[in-house]
Amino acid sequence: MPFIPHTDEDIRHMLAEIGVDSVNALFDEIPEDLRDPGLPRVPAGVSEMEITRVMNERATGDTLGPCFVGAGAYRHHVPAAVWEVTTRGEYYSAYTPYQAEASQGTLQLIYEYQSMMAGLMAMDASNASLYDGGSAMAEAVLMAVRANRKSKSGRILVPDTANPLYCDATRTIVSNQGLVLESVPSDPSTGVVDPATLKKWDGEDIAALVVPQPNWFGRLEDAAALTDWARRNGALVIAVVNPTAMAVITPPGEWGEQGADIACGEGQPLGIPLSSGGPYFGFMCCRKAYVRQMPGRIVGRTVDLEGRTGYTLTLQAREQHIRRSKATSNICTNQGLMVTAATMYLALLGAEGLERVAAQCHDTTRRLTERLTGIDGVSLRFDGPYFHERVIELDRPAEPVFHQLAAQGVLAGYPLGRHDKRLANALLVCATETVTEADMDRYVDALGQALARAA
Amino acid sequence: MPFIPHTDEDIRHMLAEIGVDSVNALFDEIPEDLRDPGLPRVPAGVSEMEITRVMNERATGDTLGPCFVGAGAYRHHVPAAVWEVTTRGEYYSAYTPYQAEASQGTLQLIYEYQSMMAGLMAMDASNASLYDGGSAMAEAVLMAVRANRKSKSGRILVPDTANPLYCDATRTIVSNQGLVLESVPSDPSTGVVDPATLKKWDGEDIAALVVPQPNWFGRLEDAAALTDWARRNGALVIAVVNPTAMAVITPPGEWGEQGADIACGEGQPLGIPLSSGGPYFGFMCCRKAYVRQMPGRIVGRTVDLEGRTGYTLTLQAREQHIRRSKATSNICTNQGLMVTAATMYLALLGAEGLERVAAQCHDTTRRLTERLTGIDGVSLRFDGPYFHERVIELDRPAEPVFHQLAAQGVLAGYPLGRHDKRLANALLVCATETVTEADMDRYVDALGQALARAA
Amino acid sequence: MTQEELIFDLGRTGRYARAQAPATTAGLSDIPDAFRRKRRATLPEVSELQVVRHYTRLSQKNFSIDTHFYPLGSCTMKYNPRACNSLAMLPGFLDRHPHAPDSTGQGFLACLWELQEMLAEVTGMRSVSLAPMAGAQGEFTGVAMIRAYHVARGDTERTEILVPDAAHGTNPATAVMCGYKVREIPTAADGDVDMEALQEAVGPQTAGIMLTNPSTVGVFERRIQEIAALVHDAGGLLYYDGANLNAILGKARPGDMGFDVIHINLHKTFSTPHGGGGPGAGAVGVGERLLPHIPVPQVGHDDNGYHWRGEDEIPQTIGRLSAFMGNAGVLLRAYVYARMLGSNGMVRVAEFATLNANYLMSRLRAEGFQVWLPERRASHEFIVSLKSEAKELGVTAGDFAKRLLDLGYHAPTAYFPLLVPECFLIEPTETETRDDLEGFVQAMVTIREEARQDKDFVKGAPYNMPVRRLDEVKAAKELDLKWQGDAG
Amino acid sequence: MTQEELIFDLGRTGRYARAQAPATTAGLSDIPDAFRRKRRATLPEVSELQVVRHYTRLSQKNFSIDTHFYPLGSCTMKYNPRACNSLAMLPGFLDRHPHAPDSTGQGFLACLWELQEMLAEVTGMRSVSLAPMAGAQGEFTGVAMIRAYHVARGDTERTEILVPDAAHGTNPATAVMCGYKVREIPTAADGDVDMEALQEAVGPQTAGIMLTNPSTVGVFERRIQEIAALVHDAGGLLYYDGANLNAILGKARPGDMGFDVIHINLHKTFSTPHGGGGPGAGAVGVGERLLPHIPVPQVGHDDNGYHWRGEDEIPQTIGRLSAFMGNAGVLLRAYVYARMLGSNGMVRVAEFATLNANYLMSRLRAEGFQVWLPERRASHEFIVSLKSEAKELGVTAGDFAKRLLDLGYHAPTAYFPLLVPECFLIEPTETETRDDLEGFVQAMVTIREEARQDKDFVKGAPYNMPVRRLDEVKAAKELDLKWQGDAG
Ligand SMILES: Cc1ncc(COP(=O)(O)O)c(C=O)c1O
Ligand SMILES: Cc1ncc(COP(=O)(O)O)c(C=O)c1O
Repeated sequence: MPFIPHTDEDIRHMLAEIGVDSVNALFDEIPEDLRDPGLPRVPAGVSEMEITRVMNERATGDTLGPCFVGAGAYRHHVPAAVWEVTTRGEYYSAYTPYQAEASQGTLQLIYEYQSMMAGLMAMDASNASLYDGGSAMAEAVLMAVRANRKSKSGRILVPDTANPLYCDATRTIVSNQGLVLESVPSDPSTGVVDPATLKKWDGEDIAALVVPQPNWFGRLEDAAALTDWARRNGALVIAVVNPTAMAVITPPGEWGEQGADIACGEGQPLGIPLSSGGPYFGFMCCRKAYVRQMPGRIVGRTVDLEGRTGYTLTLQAREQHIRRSKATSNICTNQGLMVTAATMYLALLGAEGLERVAAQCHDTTRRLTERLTGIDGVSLRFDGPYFHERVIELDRPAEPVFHQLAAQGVLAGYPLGRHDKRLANALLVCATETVTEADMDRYVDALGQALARAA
Repeated sequence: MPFIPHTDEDIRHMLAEIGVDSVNALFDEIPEDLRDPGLPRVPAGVSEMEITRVMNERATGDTLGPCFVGAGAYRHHVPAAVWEVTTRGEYYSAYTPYQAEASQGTLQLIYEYQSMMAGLMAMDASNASLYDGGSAMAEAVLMAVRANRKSKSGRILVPDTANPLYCDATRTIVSNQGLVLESVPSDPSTGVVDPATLKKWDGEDIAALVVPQPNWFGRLEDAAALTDWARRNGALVIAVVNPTAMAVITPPGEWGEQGADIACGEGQPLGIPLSSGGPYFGFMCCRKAYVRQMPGRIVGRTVDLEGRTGYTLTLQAREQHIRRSKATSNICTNQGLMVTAATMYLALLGAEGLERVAAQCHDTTRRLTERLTGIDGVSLRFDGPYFHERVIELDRPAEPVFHQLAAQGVLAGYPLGRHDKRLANALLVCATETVTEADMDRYVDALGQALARAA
Repeated sequence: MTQEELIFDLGRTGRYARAQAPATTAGLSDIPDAFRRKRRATLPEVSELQVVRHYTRLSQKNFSIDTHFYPLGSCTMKYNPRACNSLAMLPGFLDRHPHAPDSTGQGFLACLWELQEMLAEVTGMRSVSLAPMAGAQGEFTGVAMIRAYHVARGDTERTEILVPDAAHGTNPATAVMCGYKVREIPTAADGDVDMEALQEAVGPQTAGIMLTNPSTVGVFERRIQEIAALVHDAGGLLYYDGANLNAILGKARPGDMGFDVIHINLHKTFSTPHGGGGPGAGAVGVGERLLPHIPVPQVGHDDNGYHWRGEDEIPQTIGRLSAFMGNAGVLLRAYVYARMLGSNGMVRVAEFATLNANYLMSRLRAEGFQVWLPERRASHEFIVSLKSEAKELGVTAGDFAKRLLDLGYHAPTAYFPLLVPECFLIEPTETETRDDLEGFVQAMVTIREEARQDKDFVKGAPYNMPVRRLDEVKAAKELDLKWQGDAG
Repeated sequence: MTQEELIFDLGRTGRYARAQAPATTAGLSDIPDAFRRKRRATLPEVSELQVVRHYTRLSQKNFSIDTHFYPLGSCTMKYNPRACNSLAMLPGFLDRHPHAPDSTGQGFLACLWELQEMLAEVTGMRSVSLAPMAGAQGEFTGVAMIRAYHVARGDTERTEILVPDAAHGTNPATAVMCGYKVREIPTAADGDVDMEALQEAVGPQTAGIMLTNPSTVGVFERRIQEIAALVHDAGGLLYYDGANLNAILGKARPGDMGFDVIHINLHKTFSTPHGGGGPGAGAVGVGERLLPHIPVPQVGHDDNGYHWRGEDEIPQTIGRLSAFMGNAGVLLRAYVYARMLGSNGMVRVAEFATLNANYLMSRLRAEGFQVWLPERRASHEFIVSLKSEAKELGVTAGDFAKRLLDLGYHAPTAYFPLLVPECFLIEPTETETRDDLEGFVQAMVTIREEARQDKDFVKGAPYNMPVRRLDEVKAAKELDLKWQGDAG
C-alpha cells in the first residue's frame, strides 16, 4: 500500500481498459479454495516513522565495545566515501547488467574490480563475485574437479587448518555430487601443515589441494611447498586467502614454481561492514586456462559499432541462463553491490595503503598478544609466522571466559573449542588497525581480572 | 595533506614549468616577517579512522530521549529518501548555479521549491532561501521598508508574541539602518494580540506590521483582523509563519481581505533535522508587486536557443554581485542544500500528507497538554486556538524543573522565563507526530514526580 | 556522454587516499622474507577525489529503478524504499561481529525471527530458514533437502528432478548440482504444464518437481493441486521457485497448493535492492516433511530471548550454506519492507502488480502487439511475441530492446522463456504509475513505426547510450578481462 | 538527455508517499473554522518512487565537484571529504534539539570549541565566533562590530567604509546594510591597492576598510602592513574578507598583518559543501579591539565543561544573527576537515593550492593566453583576460565559458573582478591533479582553435548540456517564477 501510486481514478480507468469489474477478478484463475487465505500472523503495516523507531531501538541495543574477534570477519576502517557512493541509486537499484549499453557503469566497475582482484592475487582472471568465502571455497572445489580433466577420483585434500565453517559450507554444497573432502592433519605444535605429511598421498589421484593462507589459526602455511607437491601429483591448488594479507604476503599466483590454479576467499575485509555476518562477497580468481570453468559472471572489454571501448558480460555460455543443466554453477544473482564497495575501497587504498593497513593489523596483533601472554594463565598456543590472528591458550575453558568478557563489552576472541575439543582452552585473537591502546588496556585488564579468580 | 594528489614527480615537473625551485618560493611576495607563523595550537592531522572514532563517541554522548521542546525547531519524521537523495554528490558538491546550462538540476529543483512554497503560503512568488527564520524576519523588515514607498518612518510594529529570538536577530541586523521595532503588547490572559490594541497607531506612519502565526506561545492570532488594520493604515504585512501549520491554517495569502504582503519563516520543519540548531533555512514569499524588492536568489523558467524549457537565476539586478552597494541585501551563499531536502520532503508528503502531519501534531499536543494539566500544580496558561504548542504554568519556577527532567532524558518544554520574567513558571510545550504514548507517559510521570516534591 | 577512463589510467605512482590508511608503516620484520610479497600488487594509484569522481560519473551510465522504468520480467524491479537501506545501515547493526554472542544481538535476531514468522505465514509453510544468499542458493537448499528426505527414508533410487521447459535456467542447473538428472516437461498450448506429459514422466525415479507459480510464462498454473497429488502419489516432492511470489503475495499460498518447499527471492518480492547483481537473499520455507532438514543457522525464540539454532537442535540439517548467516543486512532490509507493508500491504502488492500487468497487456494488445496467451489472465507479468514484427519488418525483439533504451525505458526480459519466439517477458510491478505504463506503450508503438519507416535505423540502436551496440563476439573470442598495465 | 517534467506534472490528485504520513487524520475540530485553510495548497501529488526518480534524474543535470573539475575563482571548489558529511549526520548530532541543555550536548560543544580555537590560531585572532551563516553574514557581523566599537567610544562621526574596486559585491552591500557609505579605492597597475588613492581617501570619516588578501585579482597585497598603519592611524579598523584564506592557510595570518576582524568562509577553505548554493558558514575572528562586541552565542569552556556564552557574559555583543547557533552541522563538517588536515595539512593546502594555480597560469601563458598580472605570483587563483580573443576572433569570455561546459569543464568565474575586461578568474584548488589541469589547458586551446575555424560554432555553445544557451532576457522580462497549475 505505501508504495503504490494508483489513485481511485487510475484504478477505474485501468479496470475498464482490461474489461473487468474489480481487481479481484484478475485472480479468478486461481482455484477458489486457494484464494485469499488471510495472513493473521502478519501484523498490520506501519509507517516509515514507526519502523524507524523500532529499528533505532534494536540497533542501539546491539551496540558493542572493542572487538578482538576475527575468525573469518574483520573489523576494518571503511572510508565514508565507499558507502556514500555505493548506495547511489544507479548502483543500488540496478539489475544484473544484461542490457550492456544501459549498464556501462556497473560493467566498467566490475571490469576494474576483476583487474584489482587479479592484481592482488597475481592471477590471470577474476569473476564478478560469488556469495561469500565459504561458498566460494565450495565453488572452487567443484571448479577444480571440472578443470582437472586428468583426475577422476573426486578427492580433495583439505588441511585441518582451513576455516571449519568454510569446510562445513563446502561439504553441504559439494557432497551431493559425490565429491570427498579428505582432511590433511596439521602439526599440533605449530598449527600449520608440515608439507611432509602429504607424502601419504604421493601418487594418488587427487583432484585438488586446498591451501589456506593465513590459515584458520592465523598462521602462515608453507604455501610454496604445498603448491609444488600438488603440481607434482597432478592436483590443482585452490588458495583460500585473506585479501588484506595479500598486500604483504606472497599471493597465490606466486606460490611455488608455478603458482596456484584457483584463488578464492572472503571479500569482506575490503570495505564491507561486519553487519552480523553479511552481505559479504566471495571472490575467485584463476589461471587463464581455467577461465571457461569459472562459475559466476565475468565482464569483458570490447568495442561498440563505432569502435569505442565498452564492457559487457562475457563467456555466458558457462552460465545457467544459457547452459541450463550444463552450466558451471547455478549461481545467478551474486554480490554486485558488495563488489562495488570493494572496488572503491581498493581504489582508495591502493597497493601502498593496503600494505599499511596490513602491516598495522599485524603489528597491533603482535603487540596485543605480547601483552596477553604476559598475563598469568595465558600462553601462546602456536608460535611462528602469522598475519593478524594468533591463538592463545588459557588455563581454563575459553568459552565461559569469552561470555564473561562479552558481558563487559569486550569480544575477547573466538573460542576454538567449538570446532575442536583439543582446543577447548584456546582463543583465536585478532586486532586490526581499528584497535587502540585503550582498547587493548581494557582487554588486558578484563582478562587479567577474569583469570585472577579461581578457575 | 590527505586530499592532495601530487606525487613527488608531479611537484618536480610543475615547479620546473613555473620556473621556481621550491613551493616556498611561490610565497615570496608575502613580507618575510609575516611568513610561516607556525600553528602550535592546531593539533597534528589524524586519519579518517581516528576522527571517526572521536565523532562517534561525541555523538553518542549527545543522544537524548523524548523531546517536547519546539520554540522554533521541531522534531518531525524525516523520510529516509530525503537525505539519501539530497546528499548525492551532484547536489551536495555543486556551487550556486551561475552556469545555468551545467546546473539545470539545481535550478529546476529551486523552481519547483519556489512553486511549492508559493503554493503553501498562497503567495505569488518565493525566493530560493535565506539563512534561517530569524534572519528571514530581518530581511523581511528591510524589504518592507524598501517596498513601502509611501512610508518614511522606518517604524515596524512587532507583537510581543513574536519569537523573541527572531526579534533579537532582527534587531541586530536592521538597527544599523536606523529602523525601529515597536512592540505591540498582547493580552496577558489570552496570549494573543487583541486587534483593538492597534488603535493606538491608527493614522501613524508605520512601514509594516509583523504577524506571527502561530505565535511564540503556539496560539493562533486573528491574522485577518491584523492584516486588515495594516492595509487600512498603509502598513505592509509581514507574516512569520510555521510552514507545517500552513497545511491546515489559513495561509498568509488569504489573510483578511487582500492577504499579507510578505510571508517568511523557518523552513526547518520541512524535512530538516534538528541538528543542534542548523543548518536550517529561511523562506520568503511575497506579492508579485514586490518581487523586485526581494533579497536572495530567484530562479525563473525560460527557453533555450532551440525553444526548449530551461531554468536560470533571474532578476539578478537585485543582487550584490551585480548591484553591489545598491543591492536588496548582501546575501550571496544561502541554504541551497536545505531547500533541496525541503523540496523532496514536500513532494513526498504532498498537501494531504502535510495535512496529516499537521493534524497529528495538533492532536498529540492536545492530548499531552490535557494529561499534563491533570497533574497537581500544572495549569494551562493561555486557552484558545493553537496549533502544536501550548503554554503550561507550573506551581514553581520552570527552569529548575526543565533541568531536572532533562537529566532524566526528558526535554520537558521551553522555559519562557528566559525572555519574560512574568512567565518564570511557564513552559512552552510541543508534541509532534513523532511523540508516542510511551513518550507521553514518561513525561507525565516525570513531571508528576518532580512536582510532588516540595517546591 | 564522454567516455570514462579506467581508474588505473587515472593513477600516478605513489598516490593513494592518505586519510584512509595508517600514517606510518608498522613493522613486518618478524614475518620471514619467504612469506613476503615481492612485487607490489597492481592496484589503482589515485586520490580520494579521483575515486569519488570516477565512480560518481560511472554510476550515471547505469539505468536503475531510481532513474528508469525497468520492466524486466521475472526480476520484479520495483521501488526499493530508501528507509530499508538507511535502517539496515544503522551503526549498531553494521558494527556487530557475526561471532558476537546472541545476548548482544537480540535486536538483530528479533528482526530475523519476525521475518521468519512473516515469511512462513505468507508462504503457508511450517518453518523458514533465512540462510540462502540468493534465489539459486535457495533452490539448491530446497533440492538438497528433498534429497536428504529421500535418503533419510532409505529411498535412494530417485534420480530425477522434473522441470518445465519454460523454467528459469537456475532450476535445471540446481538439480544437477544436487546430483540429479533433469527431465523437462513441456508446456501446453494454454500455458499450463502439459498434464499428459507430466503423467508420463512421473514415476519411482522422480525425486521431485520444480515449479514456478505463476509460471515463467506469466500465468497461474490452474491444475496445481492435481499436479501436487500426482507427484506426491509417486513419492516425489514439490519445489516452489518463489521468483514470482509478488504476483500472489497474500492472495494464495504455495503451502496450500501442496508444495513441500519454497524459496523466496527477497530481492524481488520483498524489494531489497538488486545492486547491479546482488546481494540477494533466498529464504526457504518448508512443510512438515522437510522440517528436519532445514539449513542452519536458523533463529529460535524461547523464554530467554532469541538464539541461533545449530546442528545440535537440528541434527538432520543439510548443514550450513555460508560461513555465517547468509546476507544478514539484506534480511534487515526485507524485514523493514515487510513491516511497512503489513498484511494489507502485501495483498495490495499482489493486486496492483497484477493490475499493472493486465493493464499493460491490454494496452499493448490494443495497439496491435501479439500477446502470447491472450485468453489467459496475466499474473504480475506477461509475454509479448514480436515474431510478426521480426518477420514483416525485419526487426527482432533484440532490436526493440536496444531502441527502448534510447527512448528511456529499460528493455523487458528478452528471449526468455525459450519456448516463445522473439519474446518479451514484461513485468511492470506495482510501483509504477499508469502514466509510465502508457509511456512504455507509446515507446513500443514508436519503435514499430520507426521500423516501418527505416528498419536499419532501429537495428542500429541504441544511439543515445554511452556506447552503441557492443561486439559481444569479440568480447568472448579476444578475452580481455583485466587491465594489462600501461602496456595493455 | 531527455527533458525532465516538473514534479507537479507527474502528479495525480490523491497521491502522496503514504509511508511518510500518519495513516489516519487526527481531529482538528477544536480549531475554529475561521483559522482553517479552505483550499488545499498546491503541492505535487506523487509517489515515493516518483520523487526519488525525479530528483535522482535531475541531479544528473548538475556539474559538481564530485563529477567535474570546477575552477570557479574565489569559490574554492575543492573535494568535500565524504566523512565530513557522514560524521556530521550521526544520529546523536542530528537529533539534538537546539534548546537541549548544554549538559546534554558536551560532545557537540567540544567540537565547536575546538574549532573556534583552531580558527583563532590559523587567523591569528584573539577570539572566534561561529555564529554567522555565510561569508556575507560574516562580513555583516564584522562591520557591525566595527560600528559598535566606534559607537562605544563615542566616535560617531565615522560614516564611510573603504572598499577596493576589485572587491566582491558582498563587501559594498554589507557596508550599506551596516549604515555606512562606500568609498571605492582603485587597484594599481601592479595589482595592489593604489596607495596614493588610499592615502587620499583615509580620514576622520573612515570607519574602516574591507580587504581580501590575497585579493580578488589573485595576488598578495604586499603593502598590507603599510595599509594597516595608515588606516589605524586615522582611527579606522581593518576588515579581512577571508574568502581567499585557502591561499595562505598556515603560511601567513591576517591577525599578524594588522587586521582587526576577519570572516572565514568555512565552505571554501574548510571544504564544507557548497550544496548548490549553501549552507555555508562565515565564522568571524576578532582582535583585541573588537573582543567585547563578538556575536552570541559563542562556546565557552571552563572546569564544568562547555557552555554557550550569551549576552550575560558578553554584554557589549552586537547580538545574535540567527535564532540558534548558525549552521551548526556545517561547523561539524569543518571541524572534521580541520582535524583531518591538522597543522601540517593546513600548510600543505595553501602550498598545493598555490602550486596548482601558478602551474596552470604558466601553462596557459605558455599556450599564448594573456595572464593579467604575469609578473606577479599567482596566489591560489589568477586572472586570464580573453580580450584579444574577443577582439581578434570575436568570441568572448562568456563564449569560452559555455564551450568549456561541452568539453567537460566547469567554467571559471567570468567577468569578475569587474576591472579586467573579458576575464576568467581561475582557481584550480589543491585537490586536482596535474592531469586535470592539463586537460583544462587543452580544452582552452581547443576552443581557441575552434573559434579560429568557426567562431559561430563557439558562440552557439553549449551543445552537449541538457539545454542550449538560455534566454535570460526573457527570464527577467516575462517572469515565470512558479508552476501555474495545469493551465500554466
Ligand atoms: C524464475 C526464477 N527463478 C530463479 C531465479 C534465480 O534467483 P537468483 O538470481 O536470486 O539466484 C530467478 C532470477 O532471475 C528467476 O527469475
Ligand atoms: C571574495 C568574496 N567575499 C565574500 C563572499 C561571500 O561569501 P558567501 O557567499 O559565503 O556569503 C564571496 C563568495 O563568493 C567571495 O568570493
